[in-house]
Amino acid sequence: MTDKPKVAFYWCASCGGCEEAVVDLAEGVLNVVAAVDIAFWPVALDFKRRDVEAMADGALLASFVNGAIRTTEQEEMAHLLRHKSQVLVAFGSCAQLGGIPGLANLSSRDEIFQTVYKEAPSTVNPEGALPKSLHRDNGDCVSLPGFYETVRALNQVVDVDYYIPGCPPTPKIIQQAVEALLSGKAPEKGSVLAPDRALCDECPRKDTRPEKLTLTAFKRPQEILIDAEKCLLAQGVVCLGPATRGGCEALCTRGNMPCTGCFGPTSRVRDFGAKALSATASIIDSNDEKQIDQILDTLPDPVGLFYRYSLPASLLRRKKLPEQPATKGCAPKAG
Amino acid sequence: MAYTYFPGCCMHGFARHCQDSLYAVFNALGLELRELKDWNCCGATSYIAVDEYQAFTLAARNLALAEQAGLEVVAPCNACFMVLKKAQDYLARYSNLRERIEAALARGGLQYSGTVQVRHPLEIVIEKIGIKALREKVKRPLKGWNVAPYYGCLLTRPYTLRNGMTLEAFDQLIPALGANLVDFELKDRCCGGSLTGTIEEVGDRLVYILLHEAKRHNADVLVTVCPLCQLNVETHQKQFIRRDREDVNIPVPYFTQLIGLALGIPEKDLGLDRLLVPLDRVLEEHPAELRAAA
Amino acid sequence: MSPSFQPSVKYQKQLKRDLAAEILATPGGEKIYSCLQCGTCGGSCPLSGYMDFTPRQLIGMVREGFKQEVIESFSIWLCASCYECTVRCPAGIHVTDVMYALKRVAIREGIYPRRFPVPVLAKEFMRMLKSTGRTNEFWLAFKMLVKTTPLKLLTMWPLGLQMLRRGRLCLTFNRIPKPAGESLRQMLESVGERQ
Amino acid sequence: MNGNGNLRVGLYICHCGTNIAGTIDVKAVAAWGETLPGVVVSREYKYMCSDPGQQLIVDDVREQHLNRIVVASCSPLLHEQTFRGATAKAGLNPFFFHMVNVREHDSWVHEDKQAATEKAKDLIRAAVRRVAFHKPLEKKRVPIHPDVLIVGGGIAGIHAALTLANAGKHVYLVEREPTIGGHMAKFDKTFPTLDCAACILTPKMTAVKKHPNITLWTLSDVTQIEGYVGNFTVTVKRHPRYIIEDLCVGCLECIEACVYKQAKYPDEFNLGLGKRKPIYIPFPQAVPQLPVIDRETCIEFKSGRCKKTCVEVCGDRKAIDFKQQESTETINVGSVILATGFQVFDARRLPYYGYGKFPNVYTSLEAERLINAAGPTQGEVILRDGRKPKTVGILHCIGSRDENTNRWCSRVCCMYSLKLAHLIKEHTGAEIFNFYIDIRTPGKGFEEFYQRLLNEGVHFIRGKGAEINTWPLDPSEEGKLIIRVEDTLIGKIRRIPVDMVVLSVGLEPHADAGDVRRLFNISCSSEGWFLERHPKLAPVNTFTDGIFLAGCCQGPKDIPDSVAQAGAAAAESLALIDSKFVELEPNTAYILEEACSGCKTCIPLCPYSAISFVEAKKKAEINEALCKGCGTCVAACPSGSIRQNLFEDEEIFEEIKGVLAHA
Amino acid sequence: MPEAKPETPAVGPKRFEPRIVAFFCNWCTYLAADLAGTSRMKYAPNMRVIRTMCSGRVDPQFVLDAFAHGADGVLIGGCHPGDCHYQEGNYKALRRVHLLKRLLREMGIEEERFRLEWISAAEADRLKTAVNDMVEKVRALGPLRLETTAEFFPEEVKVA
Repeated sequence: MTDKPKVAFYWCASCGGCEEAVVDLAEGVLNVVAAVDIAFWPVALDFKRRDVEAMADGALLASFVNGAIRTTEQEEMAHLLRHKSQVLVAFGSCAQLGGIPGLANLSSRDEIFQTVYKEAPSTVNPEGALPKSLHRDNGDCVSLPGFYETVRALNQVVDVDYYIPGCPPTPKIIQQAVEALLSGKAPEKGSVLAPDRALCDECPRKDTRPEKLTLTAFKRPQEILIDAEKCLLAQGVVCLGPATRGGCEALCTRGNMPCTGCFGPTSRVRDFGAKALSATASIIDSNDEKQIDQILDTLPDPVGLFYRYSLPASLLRRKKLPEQPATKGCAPKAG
Repeated sequence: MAYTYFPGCCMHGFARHCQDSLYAVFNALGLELRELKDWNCCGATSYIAVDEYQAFTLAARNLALAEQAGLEVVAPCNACFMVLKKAQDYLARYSNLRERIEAALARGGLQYSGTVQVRHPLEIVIEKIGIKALREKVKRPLKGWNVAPYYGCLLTRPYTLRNGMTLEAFDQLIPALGANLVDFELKDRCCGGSLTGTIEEVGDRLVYILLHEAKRHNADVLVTVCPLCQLNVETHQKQFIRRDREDVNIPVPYFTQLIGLALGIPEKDLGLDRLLVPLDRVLEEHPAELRAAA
Repeated sequence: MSPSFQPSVKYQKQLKRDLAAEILATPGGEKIYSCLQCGTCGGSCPLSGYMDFTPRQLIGMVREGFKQEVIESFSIWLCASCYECTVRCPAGIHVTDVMYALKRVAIREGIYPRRFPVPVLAKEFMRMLKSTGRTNEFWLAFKMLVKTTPLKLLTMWPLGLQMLRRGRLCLTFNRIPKPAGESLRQMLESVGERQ
Repeated sequence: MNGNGNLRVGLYICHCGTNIAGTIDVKAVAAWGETLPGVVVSREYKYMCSDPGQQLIVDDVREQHLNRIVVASCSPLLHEQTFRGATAKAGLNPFFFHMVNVREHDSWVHEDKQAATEKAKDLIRAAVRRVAFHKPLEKKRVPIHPDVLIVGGGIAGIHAALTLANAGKHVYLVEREPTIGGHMAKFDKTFPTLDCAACILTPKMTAVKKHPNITLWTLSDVTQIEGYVGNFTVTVKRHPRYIIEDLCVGCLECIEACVYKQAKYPDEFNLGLGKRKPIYIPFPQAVPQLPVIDRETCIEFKSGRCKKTCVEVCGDRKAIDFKQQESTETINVGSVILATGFQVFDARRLPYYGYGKFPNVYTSLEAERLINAAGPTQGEVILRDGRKPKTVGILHCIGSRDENTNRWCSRVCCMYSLKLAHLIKEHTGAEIFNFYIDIRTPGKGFEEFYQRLLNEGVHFIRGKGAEINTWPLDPSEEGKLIIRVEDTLIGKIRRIPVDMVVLSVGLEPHADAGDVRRLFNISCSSEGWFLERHPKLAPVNTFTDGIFLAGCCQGPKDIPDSVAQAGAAAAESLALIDSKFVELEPNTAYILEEACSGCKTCIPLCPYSAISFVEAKKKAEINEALCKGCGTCVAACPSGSIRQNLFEDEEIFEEIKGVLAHA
Repeated sequence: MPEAKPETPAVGPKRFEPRIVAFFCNWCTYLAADLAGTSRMKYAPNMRVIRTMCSGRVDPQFVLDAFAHGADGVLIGGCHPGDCHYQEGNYKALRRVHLLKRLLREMGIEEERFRLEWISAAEADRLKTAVNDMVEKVRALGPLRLETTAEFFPEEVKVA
């Protein structure tokens, strides 16, 4: 055992991109490895859950958890790491806001099971078997994690100290965050470790947005030939840069793609989608109901557009579940 | 252009001449009438004096049937026209009434959505054909005829008024046929309706005032748009002449009979011979114009 | 004429309030409490000259509970439903519907002179309609006269003859076809007599 | 709490007599209020707006060291200023106060006492949570421009203009017609004193013209108004008169000289009862005393080939200018008085009265002209068919108190009908019948006038005239207008043949009142009258500060009331001007400069161009003086970098949570 | 005028009382509500009004926040088109509401729960009708219970 501070990396409901991002630090990762002792990183190192359970509370300086919370196991691990860590960091959009997996909140668990295990064209499941958390076969017993109805962001499960935004977080953001944490100049608890200004601030196209921009139609990127210099909104492409926290150095807009909002809202906004929606709707160039509707027809799937990374962290969190006997039993809180 | 035709009881009874002339004129104007299948009496003004819900059911059943047919409905009797229009108005306005009537209709497998348009044939002539086009179609102008319009009371009532359709607009029909319009102030005053048959003393007086006033204005003809008015105003003339020794003799044709004449439709197709007060005297007094134009 | 010494005072206990509630519940009658008693209805009515009480007075009496006077009034039978009052009423009262409602109450309670033609006609009209779905004015008039003033049949025959000669009298009933007629009867039954 | 130390809220629930306490259990609410986090004092009191009520707040702040005040009482519209004042008097920033509307929005609109009480609690909880986030604010002081715009030159506009001008303020009086004077100039006598309308009006009209402090623009419309109380910029469009005002001496020789020897065209001032030439003066005492040329009828305009005898006679004065163009003026004023008046009901809308069909059916305004000595018949009542009436029927309430037309009572018709009855009788000796629903004479000397008429033998028939017809049922009715009526007092249907009918038409808002309302950004009642800020307590104010109302544009009224209201509007305007500065609500939006990304979303949204993009900083900036505080940009700012004083996001979020927290 | 009062049933289950959060603009709809008060009109007591200067101030976040905190319906009231005290704030509200409605539809929230009404300062009657109508429609839909779907996570995971 060295005296170096111990850190853990863990993944919940995520794509693995965040793990990749750590690896992407390239030689930068060496600085990290030099400074800390990685005590738990299932994706790369052979530690087991029981190793963590064996640690004393607070034994870890920091845990970096990526991914949203979808299953019982993920929730258990979130709690476990919370107990063992002095600092718990939500790493990446999924942990911070629910992320892409959070869009599953547009469906119920039953719908998901139905689609995945029964209806998908590539599925062969003549018995119609669905995942069970406990399965007995010939006296053998297999247990699987339970699958929650609703995907949650990490802070909806455990107390989170810091957030590193991004899908995935950029190397620069990660490095700055780790340095800040290691240097002991820790920012205020609950902070998002990225600038608190919207992306436009650092977007190279910023100056090309006209002062008074209003739109009569919205374009999807594949529908037009995008001018590489001009503000995307000015080209009719819905770019969420004005609503999205900066810090990514405008990777997407530099790459000729609109910002889709992975860094989430600024600290002053409670619901990313609502604000992005408000700004987008406000610049519609019509006062006529019918015309407004025609213009809005060019914006299919507003939830997917405005809540691509943040549905679980939004004010509504999920699509309203149909009234079911099961939820009926759960009476609303008494008046 | 085709319409659903709601004849009402009169047109199948004492007002066959009105119906004949209506068919003849609509045919000549290129308008088709298709009689509503299984229509029932609209309830007129009597049924509602016994039971209003049943009365509205009667009207609503016709409306529901007409909706199935999918065309605008032509109701050539002012009472039918008004009753159907009023039922539409009330069913739209009073939800409890509507619920009850809808339930009753449902018993007969019918439903009423409120989309059907009820029209008076006069409206259709003025609106769809138009005064100008009508004037051009006139073959035998009724030159020299002094014609007073008598619309009766129910044609323009709160339920029946349509945008832009006023009695003054209707008045234009008469000059279009080549006749002189007699500005008849009583054109929308009540003829007494069924009172002429029930409380005769009172009903007759109303008819008398109409006739007296038409005569005072030197009208040769009092043209009506309602078979009930037509009957009322026509049948009681002899009595006044006999009893009061006042010449109130004046023919009271249904308006399509007059249009038919002007369009040159043969008289027998217009049922002129069925009028109790024949048009003969007027036709004799102004024959030259008629034949010359023909 | 000898003077009558009966007091014409109306005592409160003689009033009956239920009539007003019924009129209020009638489509078109819901505004009777807005009546300004301006008399536009009476002034417009072509028959008001014959009425013992004008429509205005009837509405006033309905509001105050003079049920007996209202129901016994001859005026309600004089209304020919020309809707002139309804067109002009500044309070938006559908006076014609109020008159219909009063007729209904009178017919229901059987308060009208014996052999009085208007209610007899209304009832015969309903009966005929229920059985054939349509009406035949000849038989309607005939039945009404038989039940009210049979002697009048004698004075009416010249007119009848005239009509007959011109092919305007239809002596056969005009029925709607059976299945449709049956369904109409069911509808009328289901919508029910006054609840 | 939000950086303000320990939250100490004083909560006050007003009974408002029984207005609130009759429906809401104020005692229970006050007791419950004590349990709310942060509430230190919770009281109920009979009238919070009274001096002792306000003193309660002051004392509690001092004794209990309160730092936030919540009062649950009436609409903030009425007493927000009162309680802010009390809060300030107690030594707190006045914006540490929040008001809860439990009267207009609760006790007055609900019958279920329990539900109303629960609602009051929810609203109060929301306010207590909100007020914790209030920040100290200061009202902005802006100087007031002392000039006043008055729109409409009827008696109300004239009176207001003279009042202000006499007080030394500069007034712009804008009138659409070629002359000022309005409806009053058309009247013959005024009720109930029967003094001649012209005799009392024309001196005031002349005074307007002569007054050095009044700029009079006739044939003019206000087309645009921008700005806010104290600082309006107004654009006035001036239509050509084709007479150069400065050159014309008002000799009117040009009218005499017109190639038309006879007056030929219907004369607007006399409602078409008389005739005028293409060049004319509306009436002899018109102000300004200038002719006007009507483009539609003048030969020069129609063909360009007129001998122009008018120009010849004008000679060297050269006051006639056929090429005169429309012009616009832009003025700055601090306040506006709207005195745009009314229009009379169009009797053609009720065909059963035969107006427009029977020539001898007149409107009351036409009757005024007929009996006026300066009118088309020199005061002799001569009918359109040349006869003099021996019997006259006056029908009240035409286009008033009628669901089919206008539902309101026009308020002046009873009295002017009595006046017309008297005058027509005086002029013709005719027998006069009045047909009325109710006679309304609730004014000084009005009832006495009614008595006088009764004693003059004028008939009063209680019954609304039902129709005018011309079909006689008796030889005595032949050639007459027959009024059919139910004499409701006698209980008989009557037919009354007369020679002349006067329809006492009601007053209604101008057809374009809606446009004027939008232009000046004020409200209308559902009938279309301009809406006063409060029916009792602010009868000449509007909801838009600095815009006042006078005369019939606010609702039907007679001359004394119009003049009184004009005086009141002038006084309100004076009070505003003399306060030198106006304090603006500090509800402006502001940008957190550090946070702004410069995305420019907000810039096209501001209707006042208050937001600009500063290139140097690459950020947006709000000009506080131009911001009116609507908050539209605040709601739109995608990064939450624009905020609004008094309506901060947190404050509203707290209100939302507060009203829902009971669940 | 005597009016037949609907009788409230003495027994039976307590009917659902929807909670409506309303955002009213200061110049039109808030004043209409004041006028309803001074006119002593009666309407359903289910609405809680939050005042903003203009309907254009209503941030979609407010609407979602209200739903998330237990509102069964949200009503926005503004000046009629063309009548906005701030010229066109109500049009901005209109644009946002139309997009927000689409979003709510996708989130399974019924159309009737979210309304935008133009109610001028003089239209107390319209206000009354709008509130009563909305309360009845939302009552018919039943509780939204978003706060329960959003915050309620079963203790025991349901195993299929």
